[in-house]
Amino acid sequence: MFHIFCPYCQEYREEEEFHPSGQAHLVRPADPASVSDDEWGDYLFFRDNPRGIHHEMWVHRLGCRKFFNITRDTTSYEILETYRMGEQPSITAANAEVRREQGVQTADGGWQTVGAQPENSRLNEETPS
Amino acid sequence: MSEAHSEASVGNAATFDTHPGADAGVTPESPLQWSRVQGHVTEEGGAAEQIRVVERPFLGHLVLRGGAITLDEAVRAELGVSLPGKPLGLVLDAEGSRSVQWVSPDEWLVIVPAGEEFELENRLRARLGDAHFAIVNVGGGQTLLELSGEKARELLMKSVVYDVHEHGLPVGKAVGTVFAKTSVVLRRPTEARFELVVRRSFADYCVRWLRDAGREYGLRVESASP
Amino acid sequence: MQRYSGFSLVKHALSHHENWERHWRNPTPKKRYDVIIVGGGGHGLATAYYLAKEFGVTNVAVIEKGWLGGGNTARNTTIVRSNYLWDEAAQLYNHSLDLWKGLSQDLNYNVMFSQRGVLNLAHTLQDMRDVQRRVNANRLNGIDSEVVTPEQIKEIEPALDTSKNARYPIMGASWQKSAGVARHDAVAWGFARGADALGVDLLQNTEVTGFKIRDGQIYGVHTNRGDIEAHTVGCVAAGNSGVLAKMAGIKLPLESHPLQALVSEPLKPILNTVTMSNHVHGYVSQSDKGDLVIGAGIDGYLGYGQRGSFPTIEHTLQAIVEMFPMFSRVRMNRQWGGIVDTCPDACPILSKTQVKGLYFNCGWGTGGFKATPGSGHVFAASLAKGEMHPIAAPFSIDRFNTGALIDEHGAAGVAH
Amino acid sequence: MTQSNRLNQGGRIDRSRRLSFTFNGQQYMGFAGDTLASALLANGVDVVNRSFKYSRPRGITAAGPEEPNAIVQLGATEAAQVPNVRATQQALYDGLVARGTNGWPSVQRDVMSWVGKLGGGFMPPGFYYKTFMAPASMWMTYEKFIRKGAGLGRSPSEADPDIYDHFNQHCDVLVIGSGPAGLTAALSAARAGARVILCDEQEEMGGSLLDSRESIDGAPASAWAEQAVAELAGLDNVTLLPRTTANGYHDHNFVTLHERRTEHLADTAAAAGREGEVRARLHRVRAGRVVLASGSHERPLVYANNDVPGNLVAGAVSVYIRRYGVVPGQRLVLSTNNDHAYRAALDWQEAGREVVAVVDSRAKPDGDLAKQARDAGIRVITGSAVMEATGNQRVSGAKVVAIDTERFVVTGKVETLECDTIASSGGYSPVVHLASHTGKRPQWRDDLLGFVPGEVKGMHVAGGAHGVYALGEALADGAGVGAEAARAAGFEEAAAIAVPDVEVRHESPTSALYQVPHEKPPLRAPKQFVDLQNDVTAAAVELATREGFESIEHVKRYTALGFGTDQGKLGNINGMAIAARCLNRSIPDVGTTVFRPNYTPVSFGAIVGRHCRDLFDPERYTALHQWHVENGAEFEDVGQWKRPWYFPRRVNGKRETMHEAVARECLAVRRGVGILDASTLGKIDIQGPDAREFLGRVYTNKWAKLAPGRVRYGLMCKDDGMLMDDGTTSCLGENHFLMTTTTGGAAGVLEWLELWHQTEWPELQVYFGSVTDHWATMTVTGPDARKLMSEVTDIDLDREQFKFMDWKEGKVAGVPARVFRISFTGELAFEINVQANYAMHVWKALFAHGEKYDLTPYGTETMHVLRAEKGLIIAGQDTDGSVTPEDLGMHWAVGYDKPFSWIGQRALTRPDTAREDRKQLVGLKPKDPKVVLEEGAQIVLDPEQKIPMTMMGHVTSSYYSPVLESGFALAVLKGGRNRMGETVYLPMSDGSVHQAEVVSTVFIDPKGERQNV
Repeated sequence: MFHIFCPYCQEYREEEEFHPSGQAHLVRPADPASVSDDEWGDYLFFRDNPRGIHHEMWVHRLGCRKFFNITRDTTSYEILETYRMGEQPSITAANAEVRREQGVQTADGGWQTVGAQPENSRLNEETPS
Repeated sequence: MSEAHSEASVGNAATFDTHPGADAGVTPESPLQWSRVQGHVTEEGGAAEQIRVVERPFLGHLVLRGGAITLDEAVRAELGVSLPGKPLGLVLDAEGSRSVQWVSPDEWLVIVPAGEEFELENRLRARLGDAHFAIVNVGGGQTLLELSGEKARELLMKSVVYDVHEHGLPVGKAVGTVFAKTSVVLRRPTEARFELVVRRSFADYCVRWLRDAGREYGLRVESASP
Repeated sequence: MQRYSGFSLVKHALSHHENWERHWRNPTPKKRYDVIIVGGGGHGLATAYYLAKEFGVTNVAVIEKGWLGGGNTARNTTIVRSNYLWDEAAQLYNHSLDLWKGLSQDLNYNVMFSQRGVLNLAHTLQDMRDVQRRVNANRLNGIDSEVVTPEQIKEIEPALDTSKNARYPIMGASWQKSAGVARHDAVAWGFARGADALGVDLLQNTEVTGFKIRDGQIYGVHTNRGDIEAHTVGCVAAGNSGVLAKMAGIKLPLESHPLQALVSEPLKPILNTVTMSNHVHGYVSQSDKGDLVIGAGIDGYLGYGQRGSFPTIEHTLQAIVEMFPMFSRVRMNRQWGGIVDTCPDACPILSKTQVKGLYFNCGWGTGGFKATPGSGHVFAASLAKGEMHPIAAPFSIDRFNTGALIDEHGAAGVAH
Repeated sequence: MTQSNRLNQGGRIDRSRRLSFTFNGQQYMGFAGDTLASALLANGVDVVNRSFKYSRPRGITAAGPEEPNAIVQLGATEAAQVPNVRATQQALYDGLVARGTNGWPSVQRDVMSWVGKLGGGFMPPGFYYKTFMAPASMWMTYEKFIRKGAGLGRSPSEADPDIYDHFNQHCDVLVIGSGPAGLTAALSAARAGARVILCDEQEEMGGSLLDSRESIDGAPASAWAEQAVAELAGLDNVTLLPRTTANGYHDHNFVTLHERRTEHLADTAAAAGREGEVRARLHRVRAGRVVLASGSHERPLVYANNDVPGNLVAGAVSVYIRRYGVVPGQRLVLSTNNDHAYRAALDWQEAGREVVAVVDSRAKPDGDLAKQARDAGIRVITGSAVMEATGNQRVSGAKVVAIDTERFVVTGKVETLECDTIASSGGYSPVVHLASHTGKRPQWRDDLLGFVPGEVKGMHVAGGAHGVYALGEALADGAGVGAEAARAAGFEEAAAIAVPDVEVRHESPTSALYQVPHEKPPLRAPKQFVDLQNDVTAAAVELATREGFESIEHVKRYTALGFGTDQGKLGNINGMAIAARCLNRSIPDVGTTVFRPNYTPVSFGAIVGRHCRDLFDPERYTALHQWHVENGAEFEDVGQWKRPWYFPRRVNGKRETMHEAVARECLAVRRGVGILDASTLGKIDIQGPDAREFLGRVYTNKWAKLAPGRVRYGLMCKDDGMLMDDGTTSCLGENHFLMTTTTGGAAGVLEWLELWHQTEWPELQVYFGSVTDHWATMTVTGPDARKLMSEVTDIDLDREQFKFMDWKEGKVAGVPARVFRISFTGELAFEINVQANYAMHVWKALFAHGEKYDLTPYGTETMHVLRAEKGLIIAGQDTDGSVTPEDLGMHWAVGYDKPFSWIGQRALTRPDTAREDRKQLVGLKPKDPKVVLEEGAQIVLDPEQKIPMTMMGHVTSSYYSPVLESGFALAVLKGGRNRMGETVYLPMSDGSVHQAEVVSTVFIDPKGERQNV
């Protein structure tokens, strides 16, 4: 059972508080009317399904109710990093081995608060208690 | 807009005093009313009573949403405590009867004595003006249970997945977590007690669970209903 | 092939069993085959067997990266049923059930297909509507489903708690009498032995590392034991299908998830049938060895680790004890997990691809084992003729772009 | 019976507490501190069971969780039955009742044993697969007989009288095993300040120290263990869990521990005088670091007839003598390939019984223990092994022969030694199980002749679990590893404790021996058992390899090796070694198998914990639940909610049927006034300047112009265009809305909104909050609704002032309320929202005033009838995830010209979604008005066609309408909207066929006048 670092609560929590929500970084086509049926089918149903590094979205359903991203190895189940919505992973299939050695845990930046309000940037800078 | 919406629309949102007032002769029922009828509340814990569960019904519960900086000023001005900006923070006022709790990066739970919430909401709204925020009154939807006694921690270990040891849950911390097959807000306001904020419709389940899990320690459930 | 029978057993006993033949050969790969099947699980072996037996294509290789039948064939809860809601799925699974009925004799290998029946319980009014809808559809599709009352359920499976005291009392069920369970390993071995006897090469410990594609036509595979040529390649690799598809530059709408199962310690016979409940979410049968074989749910995350999360096991056992309170003191022996390739509409993919000659048979989710002979048979027909068999045709990859999904999520039974 | 094998002194039992117990109907005595196994041995009970396949007599083989034979059925009463208890792990208690799980009429005289004697030869591995095939129709009959032999113990047939619970534990360092390495590891970590949990599966902590012959700091090892345990017990940061087995190691250092709380004391907690306490507890431990100090299991040697009672593993002999004061026989032959096992012979001799010989496979054993044995006058036969045991119900002798282990042949003449006990040792297998639960394969070590754990992140291995066997080394290893684990958990200062002083013993190396060669060829020799529980022999393993099963997984599955309740703790390595020999490969080349949880079996109850009976799933109640119960409501489960289904009354002393009650409730609403508790509807508060824009994106219809005070119905789709949920949303203020959802959809819709906001449109300024529980909702509906409402509210109810789809705020029965003029019944309706704590007051006030109007409470069933008469859908009943708004005929609620491409819009133009002949929602009117069509009935156009029939759709909702005095239904039908007036057929399972006319979905008041009065 996973132990997941919630990038919003800033601590490790039990998997039971979370729910997986599929592949991360999916983007809904900006102008759906202009995409073909095939492209729309791809957006709806076709997902990455790698053996190894996978970026996926989870929601802290019974905690802070925020969605966030996890980089996880789908074979070893090791979680390599968790990061907030709007952030990009620092570990990818391309650099995983290097970063793994560096022991990267979580990324920085991104929007701490839904709505990406600049006034909250100070909150982001605070270190966890 | 008709006059029926007269109280509404501070900052284009509708506020609403849900209380009939003391002179209306209306008796509220706590979320544990049915549990009380079923005999799950007010019971002797027996000679070995090591846990006490007390319901604090009818408190004012407000959810504040918005940017921390904006809300902080308003809350400080109106409640005299600063908004916990760090994750999972819980602060109480000097009397210990008003609290503000971090729920998520843009969400806080404020709990105040019964009847204060509507006034507080209006004052906060007035102070926040045009900023983007939300205040939601949820007082009818949840109730607060206090847990104290020698075995309270063990009872919680049976019930929640969160680490309730001093290291995991020191005074001044509050978390949303799994409780049996539902979720609660678990708070540590003082050394002597834990608090559970439970949803109304799950309150009976939570109390039945606590009674069952606490039976071996001797457990008493009562309501501080006025 | 050495014939198996009670008589042969006696004969061999007298010679201290020193003269039994191998189940299958351990051949060296040939340079080229007419058809290559990638994946030596139940479906792949069945495909090879039917290619050789029904369609006269015997120059066939089955390429397996591990051991035969070592994937989900070895890890499932062995339920066989065909009471699917939608016509397309019902046809496919019923075709399979028909083949199951004579399979032991056909293979001369006892796969112990035991028609103990399957109960799908209903605990709410909506459950009952779904049960009725499915049973009505099944009957008009020629499937032997019926709706049964709590009283009938109690007679079929006395160990069930059919009382009104349950948190979710049983309101009724659908009952398919011809459904049942089979001995999972034997299915793989039986097909393997049958295929081998017909000349199929079973290549174990052989891993496909790439496809040889030229001008949109497949002409072979790269493996860790060298290149092997064929102009028809069928991939039947369950959870690993996505990885194979990627090698061929094809996208599949699949996600591979952990699916867990567990067994109790062996008990004296106590269960008569297979009981499944969607609402409290658990299903159970008892094997001929006496184990309670229990299926848990799918974990929501991707996983190739052949394990899932513990709460899934907890929820499953809660459901089992809710249905069978007497099992509280029975003990769980072992849990394990498989990798199931799931499709968005909970139906498989049996399809051509944009690469000519390259076919996929995957996406069986939790429903693969029961389909083994049917899937193998229609897939073999499709590979042999170069055209998808009519039963297989609705399961094309195209449906995800046209929207013509076969949605078994709606009112289908529990995951299985 | 006397305890003939009990020594007069010694052991760690409490001789002052005599316990009486019953085994196979016979009464025996034992002592507190005994296991059932030690007590049986003390009483000279040889045969405890019959084997699974061949029905051979079996005795006790080991002393711990590796025991394959001594599987018993426990329990004096039916409800207290526990199947498959290992006698070696069951603490003895007064009044314990047990019996062997196989054997009829008794384990001593078992009728089935003829099967084993005569039929054994016809039951090679895989024999099921090779026969019972003809004729096909007979299989179910054959199987009936096969199943008679199934199983070990039996399930109780009554519900469990005991309870169980869970403890969610968190610690810095979890130490598994309290032997020498575990104790020093725990001490190192604990002294550094880490939160430590130390668990051990045995009744008493100390592991191998409890039966050790060695000294620590000059005192007996067991004394040092007691002192170490006492120190740990005194530390606040240490939790000691004896009788607690670590059964499952899961990802990220999550470990499940099973603690026996009362099951070691009596049949039930009540019988133990511990009413209210749990039988067992599952600790769900999240550990910062795990120290695996699980020790090793001794392997027996595989030789002919090694299953006859009186064959034991060598270490078990020492355990029984030193811990329980029991010598399990008179004359011992020890067969070994290593030094350590010699202590069995020394202990035996010191207990005053005869050691006939030690048979050592090595040519020149010269370790300290071997010397000690020789010095004590024990005969040591070298270069040899026990080839075969003689005897039937008890060992009567040992055939000993010189062997060549390299060539796997016997090399000398067979000598038969008279004895009643054969102890054997083939070396030691580290207990690697937990380390492989997350998929890490154990690694073979040639120097250890065993597998050690693979590297697992967050886990540290100490002592015997990775082959550090010598006492002094194990203590030092544990101390270092404990400190290392604490440092890794953040206690940077942690240091290894000073290791106590232990004398170093010289040992000569172990030789590789698994199966002892026999003078006959392997397939012809008497049975040499590898897996005793599953009756798997060396010949079976050999036969499997001959039949082409070359992967160890195939061998295991074909023979059932390792599939027993002991999961092959004794047999797996021997089986692999035999397979390796037959395939002419090395053991690591043959591979290993990955172990899966559980390490030892765990009762379902312990895993279930409190989540059973009335706590199986929460029951959610509305604020009015008490009233519903007191007024006789029948309830329907809707999700976790308990909703009133209908309110049967007593009429003329008879309780109404559901049909009668619903008819009455329906007519009350259509003719007078009824009231529904609608509190379970999901309610979401939405605030923010972009709230309106957001609604426009998630709903299919338009929201730009909805004014404060107005309400609108909306449909919500997923991006595949299929309906997901529906409900009304009210504009409370320019930037403030109250959304309602279906009861079942509440949580899902809120998360759906959050998903889109947090991931796709964070720039929109809007917040969502659940207020489902905050508001209680009561629907007052019917022609008399206004009259009733006017008596209790200050709101102007004039139809011009308070229009259909308006909402107003005011007081109802003195309580502030929001009242919505929306209707799900087609009648005039007022939906009252009040803060839930005041709901009961308002509800009762409505009834006080409503009496004169015969205000009628109604439940979900009546609600369904009323809405269906109006053609209003229930998402999830009339839809199933494959239905679009257009399919439902709700074109009016789809805003194709909205500026933003709302969720679901694009998908509606895909070829299949845009088809004309999709299934569409229609009404069905049965030709026979008395007929109420079955919900789920399938529609065909030609009832005479052959099966499989072409199905055109199905009935989604169907009721009897007391107003129409007829059955009526909603259905989805292919091309349905073009089939109005056509007749369709519904073939039923009883062979009858119903006919129905395709009609509009609106059966009553098509113009909607009644709700608009």
